Amino acid sequence: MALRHPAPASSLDASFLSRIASLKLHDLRLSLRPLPFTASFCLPHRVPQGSSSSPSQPSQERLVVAADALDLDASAIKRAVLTTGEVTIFNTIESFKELDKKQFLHNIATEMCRQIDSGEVEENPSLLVRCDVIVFSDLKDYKHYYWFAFPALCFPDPPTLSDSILSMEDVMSSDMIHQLHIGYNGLLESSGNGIPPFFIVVEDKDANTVSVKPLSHYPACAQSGKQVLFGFVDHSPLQSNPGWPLRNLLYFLNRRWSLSDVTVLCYRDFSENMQRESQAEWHSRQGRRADSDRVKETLSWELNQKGKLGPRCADLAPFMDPKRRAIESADLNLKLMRWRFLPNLDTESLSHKRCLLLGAGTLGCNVARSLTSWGFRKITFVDYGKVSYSNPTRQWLFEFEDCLSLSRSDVSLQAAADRLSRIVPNMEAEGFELSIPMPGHPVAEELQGKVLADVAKLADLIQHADLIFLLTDTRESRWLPTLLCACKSKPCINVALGFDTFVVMRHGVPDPANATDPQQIPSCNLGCYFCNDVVAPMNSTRNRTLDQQCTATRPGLSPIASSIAVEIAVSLLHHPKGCLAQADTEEEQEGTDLGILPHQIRGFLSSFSNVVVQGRPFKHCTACSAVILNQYATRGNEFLLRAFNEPNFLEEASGLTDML
Amino acid sequence: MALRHPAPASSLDASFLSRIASLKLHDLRLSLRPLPFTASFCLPHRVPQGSSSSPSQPSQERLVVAADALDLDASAIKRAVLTTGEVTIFNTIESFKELDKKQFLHNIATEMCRQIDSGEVEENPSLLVRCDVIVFSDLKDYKHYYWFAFPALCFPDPPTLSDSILSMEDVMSSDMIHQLHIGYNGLLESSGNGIPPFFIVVEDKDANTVSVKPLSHYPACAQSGKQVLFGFVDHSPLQSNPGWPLRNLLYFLNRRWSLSDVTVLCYRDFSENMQRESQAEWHSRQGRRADSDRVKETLSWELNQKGKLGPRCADLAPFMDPKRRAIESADLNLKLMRWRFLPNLDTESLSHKRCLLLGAGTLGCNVARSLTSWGFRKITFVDYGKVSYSNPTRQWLFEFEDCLSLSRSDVSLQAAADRLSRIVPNMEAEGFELSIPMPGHPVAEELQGKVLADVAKLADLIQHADLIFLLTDTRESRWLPTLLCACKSKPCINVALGFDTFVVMRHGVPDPANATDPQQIPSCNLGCYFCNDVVAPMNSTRNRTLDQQCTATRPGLSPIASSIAVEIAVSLLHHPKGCLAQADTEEEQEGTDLGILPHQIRGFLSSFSNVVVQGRPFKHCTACSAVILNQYATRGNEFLLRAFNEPNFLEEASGLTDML
Amino acid sequence: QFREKGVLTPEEFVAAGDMLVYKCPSWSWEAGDPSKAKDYLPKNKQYLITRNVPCHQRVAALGESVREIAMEDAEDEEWTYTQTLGAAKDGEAREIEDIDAEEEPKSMETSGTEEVKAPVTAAPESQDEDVPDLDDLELDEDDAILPDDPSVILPSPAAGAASASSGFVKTRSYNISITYDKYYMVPRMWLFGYDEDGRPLTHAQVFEDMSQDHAKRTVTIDPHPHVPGVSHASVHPCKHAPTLKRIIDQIESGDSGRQMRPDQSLFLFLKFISSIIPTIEYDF
Amino acid sequence: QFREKGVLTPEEFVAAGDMLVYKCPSWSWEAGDPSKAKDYLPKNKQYLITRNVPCHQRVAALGESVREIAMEDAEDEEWTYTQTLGAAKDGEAREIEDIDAEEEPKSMETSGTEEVKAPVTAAPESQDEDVPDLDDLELDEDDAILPDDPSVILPSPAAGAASASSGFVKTRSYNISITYDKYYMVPRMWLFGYDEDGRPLTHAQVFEDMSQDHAKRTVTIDPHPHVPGVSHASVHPCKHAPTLKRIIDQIESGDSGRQMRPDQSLFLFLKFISSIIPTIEYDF
Ligand SMILES: [Zn+2]
Ligand SMILES: [Zn+2]
Repeated sequence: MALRHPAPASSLDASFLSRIASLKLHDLRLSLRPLPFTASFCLPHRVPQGSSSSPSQPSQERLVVAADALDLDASAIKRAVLTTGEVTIFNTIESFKELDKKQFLHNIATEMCRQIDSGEVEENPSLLVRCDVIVFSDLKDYKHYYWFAFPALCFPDPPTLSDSILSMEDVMSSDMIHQLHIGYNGLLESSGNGIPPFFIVVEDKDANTVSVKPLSHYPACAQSGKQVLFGFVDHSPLQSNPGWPLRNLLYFLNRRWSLSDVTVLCYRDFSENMQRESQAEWHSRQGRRADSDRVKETLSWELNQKGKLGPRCADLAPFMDPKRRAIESADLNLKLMRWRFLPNLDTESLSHKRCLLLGAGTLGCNVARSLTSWGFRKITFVDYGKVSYSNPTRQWLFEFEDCLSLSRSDVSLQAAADRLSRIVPNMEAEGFELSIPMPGHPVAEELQGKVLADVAKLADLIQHADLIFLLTDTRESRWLPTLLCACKSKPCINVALGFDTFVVMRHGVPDPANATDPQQIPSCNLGCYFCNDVVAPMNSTRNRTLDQQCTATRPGLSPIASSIAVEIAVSLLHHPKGCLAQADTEEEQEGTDLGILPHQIRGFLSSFSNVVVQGRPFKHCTACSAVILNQYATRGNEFLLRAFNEPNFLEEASGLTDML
Repeated sequence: MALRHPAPASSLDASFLSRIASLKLHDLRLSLRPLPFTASFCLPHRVPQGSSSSPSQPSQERLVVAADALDLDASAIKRAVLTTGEVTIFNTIESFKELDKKQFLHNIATEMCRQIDSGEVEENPSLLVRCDVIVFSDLKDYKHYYWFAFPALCFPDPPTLSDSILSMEDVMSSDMIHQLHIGYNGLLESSGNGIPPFFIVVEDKDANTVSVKPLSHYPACAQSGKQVLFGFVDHSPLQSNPGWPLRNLLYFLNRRWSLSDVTVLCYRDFSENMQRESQAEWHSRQGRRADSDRVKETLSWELNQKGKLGPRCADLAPFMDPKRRAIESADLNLKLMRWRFLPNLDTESLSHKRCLLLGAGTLGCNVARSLTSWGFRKITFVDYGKVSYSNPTRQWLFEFEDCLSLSRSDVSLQAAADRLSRIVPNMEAEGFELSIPMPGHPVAEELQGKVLADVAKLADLIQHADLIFLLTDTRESRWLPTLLCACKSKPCINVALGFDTFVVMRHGVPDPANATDPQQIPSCNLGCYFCNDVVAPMNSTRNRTLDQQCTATRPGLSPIASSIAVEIAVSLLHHPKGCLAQADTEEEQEGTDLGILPHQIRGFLSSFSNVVVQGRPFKHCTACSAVILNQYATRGNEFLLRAFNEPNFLEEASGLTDML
Repeated sequence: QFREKGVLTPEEFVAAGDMLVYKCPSWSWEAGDPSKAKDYLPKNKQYLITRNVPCHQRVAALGESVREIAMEDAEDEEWTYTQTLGAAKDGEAREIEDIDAEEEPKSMETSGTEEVKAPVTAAPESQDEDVPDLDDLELDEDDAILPDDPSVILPSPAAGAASASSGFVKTRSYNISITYDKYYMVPRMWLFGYDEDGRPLTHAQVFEDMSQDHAKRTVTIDPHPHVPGVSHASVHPCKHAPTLKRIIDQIESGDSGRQMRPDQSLFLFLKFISSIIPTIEYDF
Repeated sequence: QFREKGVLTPEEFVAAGDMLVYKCPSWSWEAGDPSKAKDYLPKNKQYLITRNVPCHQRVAALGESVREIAMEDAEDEEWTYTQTLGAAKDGEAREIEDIDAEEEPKSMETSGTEEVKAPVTAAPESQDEDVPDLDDLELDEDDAILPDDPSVILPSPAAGAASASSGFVKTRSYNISITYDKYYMVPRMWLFGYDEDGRPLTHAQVFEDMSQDHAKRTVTIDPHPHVPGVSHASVHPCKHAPTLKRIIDQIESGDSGRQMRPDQSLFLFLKFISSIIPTIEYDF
């Protein structure tokens, strides 16, 4: 009678697929390296009671691949029979399809034969119960194609059952059965790495004793002339049909020890608790010598739901928490950049950098959008009074409905931050209404308290930011932030637009390590926005016509300048020296993986050209020179108030007046 | 007894301010040229009956400035006493404030004196009842600051009333009064240009006749020795106080004709209908000779609501139709570009150009955003199947909530179009789900009908578009649109991204004027995307890994490339030759007001540099060469199907095979 | 179909408008914005307008003097017909006080016993930093231009107040226009108001002059079909036809033998509209 | 406070979990995702799980065999206590048929008289162009790898069907886990189901296995606190404590002198949960 086995079924936790997908995206990327994993045989569940009168039935034997299957240590502690295997994650559906499935299994079988021949199997019998899986994960859509194989080492002719299946009670005394259980539990206790699927039972008929030993003890026991049964932890749901691992055991016994006629004990202990009923049976087996090289793989690939040889597809999209899904999708393109082009790019770290955007107009919106694309998730807006977004066509965060919902054309900054949060849910966006005090805008006596509070708040925001973008629309509003950034050695990216020209620059900063040096100059030897000027910033808002107020610019300018600003910011963050990095020029280029890290880009839309410029710090600069920083350090708010109130104060304080 | 007049009030229709604002934005821009306008005296309304027992009161005399006040022809036909004046629209609130108000009025008075002295006034007496207004319109916020002046020509000492006011009945017989009414109506009929505010009444006591004549007849009548009364259409709400125009009449009479003691008829006919009751009174007036140069302006500037000499402010924002307001705001920045930088830019025409965007992914979103910023309002998306916008961080039209609201990660193109429409309400956005047939993607027999229908639809969309953007993510999907655009001589802007490089190019097109020339080459001698290639496009989607499918690119690339593409498109539309324009190179630059109009820009984000490139058409090009276009023209769909189905067909058809 | 359904053709609307302008010269035809002209109406007769109709009081101040007469209590409770009781005294109220010319009319305090409502101010008095302060724009007191000219009489500041001082008052005023609604085939009324100083009334302020029953239900804020740029308050025309029909029936049944003509329709229309805006009179 | 309020401390939860694992070895402790570990629970005892619990039938098929016993009709009608009548036959149903080894188990047709519900398929069978067709991924029939191996016995396709053919069946199965809810201080149950072929059940399908009274009211879909990535169906814990308290009271009043201990709480909890998901058994 031919030996037949019930087909096993894979049982893949959805969370395992999530894990796989994450691993592929973040770590494996294009690599096809197979990953070892552990699956466990599921303890059969008691058959449920149907409501009808039809007899109830056992369910299919299942191999469970849990979320922690790749964590071999976590699996090892489980009290279950374990299988090992490898998961291979393909890059394309085509390569998944075109994999030579037969060859794939043949390679596994060859490896198993090698493990048999090398003696590894008797040391670790779980090598014989392998399951392997190939996967293609459509990471964009959370669709996973997977296909399990349960590699079977088979004889060209199937083994036969030489005798009918007997119950333990028929061949052993109850005392011996008791000894068997105790011996099995002893084996189980001594093996740390899950329950061994195979073992030997040594029967001493004379002494009326039974002992349970690891498979590796067989040669010695056989030598001693004792009767040896091959034990096998059987999860088959069918009384008369042992589980599929038996096939590989028989092949092993034949190949390794040339055994062709063996007696197998199918141990069916569904509980480790001795109070619970347990079953054990034995089979008599007949086989032939397995050829060393001839392995026949039969139904080793699992059938799909239609009973065909094909993969299954799990669509996990419906199970994703929508917010999490949005967050993951948002990062997808960033992670993909690391697959091929920039393997060393630390995109993760960007999400923790705090970005401070001074100005929430057209530039602010564009910079915020670009930062979001790059994976930044902590964005703080600062603008004065209310942000007007009467113009959603230019301010790319908004829609006109936002304007409708407000009685006036203004909206609080919080709304701008909210909009940003609606792009990706893990965005941490804030808005602060803050009027940046400016030179040339004298502070009325009664407003002095408020203005100094604004200074303090701005200083605090800059102190806690990792990256500051200067996106305001007047020259003089850039002065205080420039001073504060220089003072705190914070990276400041300054963007200014003309009608069809722009400048994007990162300000040089003093090395905080040399902060005590009174004559410190920006250690990277780069100037600030004001270093080119020989007049101090003053009130430029008076008498501005509408086109000047709205800073009429060509629509293409802001997205280009903002994108460049953010690209420079990302390069800066990836440069080992950060904002202390020297500037690359067109001649001298050190740069980062991302390319050059210049000081300034000046762009000209009328000729579609950009120019890389380097500006040196100016020792009489009204914003970043040591003489100014020192006066601020010494006199603090008094210095600032004089700068706001007195028309020529900054020119005198910086030494500009003397120089001219 | 001093002569006193009730203060008049200005009554400015809100729609007049709207009209002013629009004129300023579109036409006047920075110009301070005053605009003449017409206002009309409002026929007094009957006094309403209050519910209380207090006696009811007349309302203030009003001068109405209606929406059509600037349209002098429209005003002229009105049956009302008209005043003329000028509105001056300032560019900044500062210049509005700093205007020398006294000098301003003095200049007007001087002009009025000149008009008196030149005799213009007696020909056109309405020159004597002037109102002038200065305006500053905050176009962004729909706030209008305005201030009326009613220039009064006054004697240093106010005129006095020599007698008490008499009723007509007291001095004229009812027959004469009847004649007066008939005469007045006759004058009214004969004057086309509104009701003249002043006239003369010639009384022949002997003949017991009264006749009404234009003011200009006075000298002749005076010579004849007849008694002449000066008629004045009086809108004063007060029985005993004539309206303010009388002051200027008295000044005129004194200055022009040296009259210092005149009798005035205050004609108060509130109805032109003779059946209705009417009132007429006369006053006796005493005055002195007006100095030719000494004019005293008194309360000529209207008081504001607080009774102070200050302007009023009308905030029209609450009255704007929100959609219209959104539309106007959207255009504001575009209009402002014309104030100073590009006075000749025809931004209006852009809103009528139909843009076809082939591809609605990251590039599609960016291009659509940029087009919207530039004022384009007709945008059609084409993409295949569904547009996935799992990634709102990159696809700048969307928010993650859009993804949530859909059960899958896909959204129909219509939704993309809807989103666009939410930016500005007058957007006409559409989406068509259309799979662009591609070479190397063979068409199954049963799908042939559908594919040819797609070809026909695409051809139709291109036929009706003014501008085509090629924004797909595979090479081969660009082939058919390139062919169709060349075939129809439509401007095609092609954008393609690498990881940190991009190319933006406009395809050369054959001059449709030479369409019959079989050997035609693009008349501007520019190539297409395929002109550089020596292999035909083929299926590139097979075996693409996820990073290739999602075309991993640096986040800054798409906004930059898209903005440049749209800037080039705008330049193209402004070039007199349109898409037939020669390409500007770095050496040879003709360009437009916007700058150069190149053939290609290739951008390199790693060095922040752009290169202007010119590519010549290739006579074996698989997409735009004459040999290909001719075959398509001759064999149509049969040709296309062979191109889709047969791997080497295009290379053979174009002659590439022979060449290599 | 005027008598049958209460609707008008465009031609009938023009005829009725001509009649209104003839009888009530404060009304006039307007061409409106040429780009918005309807081709089914003559170019210069696109809509009717009367300007600066004074409105002394808010509806709430009318109090008990307004009696609401429900025209019909069944089916259509949308429309109620409001009559101002004081209207009967129309003729006798035309007393205009002379004022002594020597008396300085500088007093601006309100007097009298009537309730003077605090004006709902819509002016942008907010202290936003970017909004120029109106006070800043005023001329200095010591400027050469003197604000007090003895030749000028200033108005009393508000309705019902200071009747003794100057003899004439500042009031709210309305521009009332009537357009033709093609869809409902009826006239449609539009209101745009100005406060005592000529500043536009907000829609909330306009609602103060409406019968509260209607303000929320039938008055809508819409762009004017012929005047671009500013939205107007309007009585929605969806119920006009049946209501006009009912008024016609009422009149014809009361005065047997009398038949209403379409060219009289606007008088009926104004009568009906007066129930909605009881405090202004525009039918003269 | 277990007996007073029906709530558990984290320590009591761990003790109850240890008891459950000892008595019912199909349950085990899990560590879960380390980044999601709660510090008030031992590192390796974050939550309890039992896997692959078969579920042969949909709740609707239970029909009359389910008797709902309202535990209390006042105050708290949220909870009803459902008992499967068939549960009494528990012991006697363990008959497993031998099959003739020669008999080819190829028949896949469903047989039997029971209503076989059309499976609610959640598989992505849609014909989107960009979704690879699963059929395309199957191996060709003429491939060298033969699908029919005489050594393999295939299962019957669905519950209750073809009992004669192979003797074992494919069923839906559930992973059931119990976490500790710190806020409500009660255990909380989570379900994740798989269909007969191991594909995840959609939430709509999971609802088919719930008492319909509860499916809509107390079952929510939430991210699992220890398993990232996939949301699970869960019985919301807001009413757990009062309900447990009532069960405790009932038991203690019926069996005088008996006092429930906190470490027995999970058995009570499972009993109570069984009213919500009547078709699966998990308390062994
Ligand atoms: Zn500097
Ligand atoms: Zn070409």
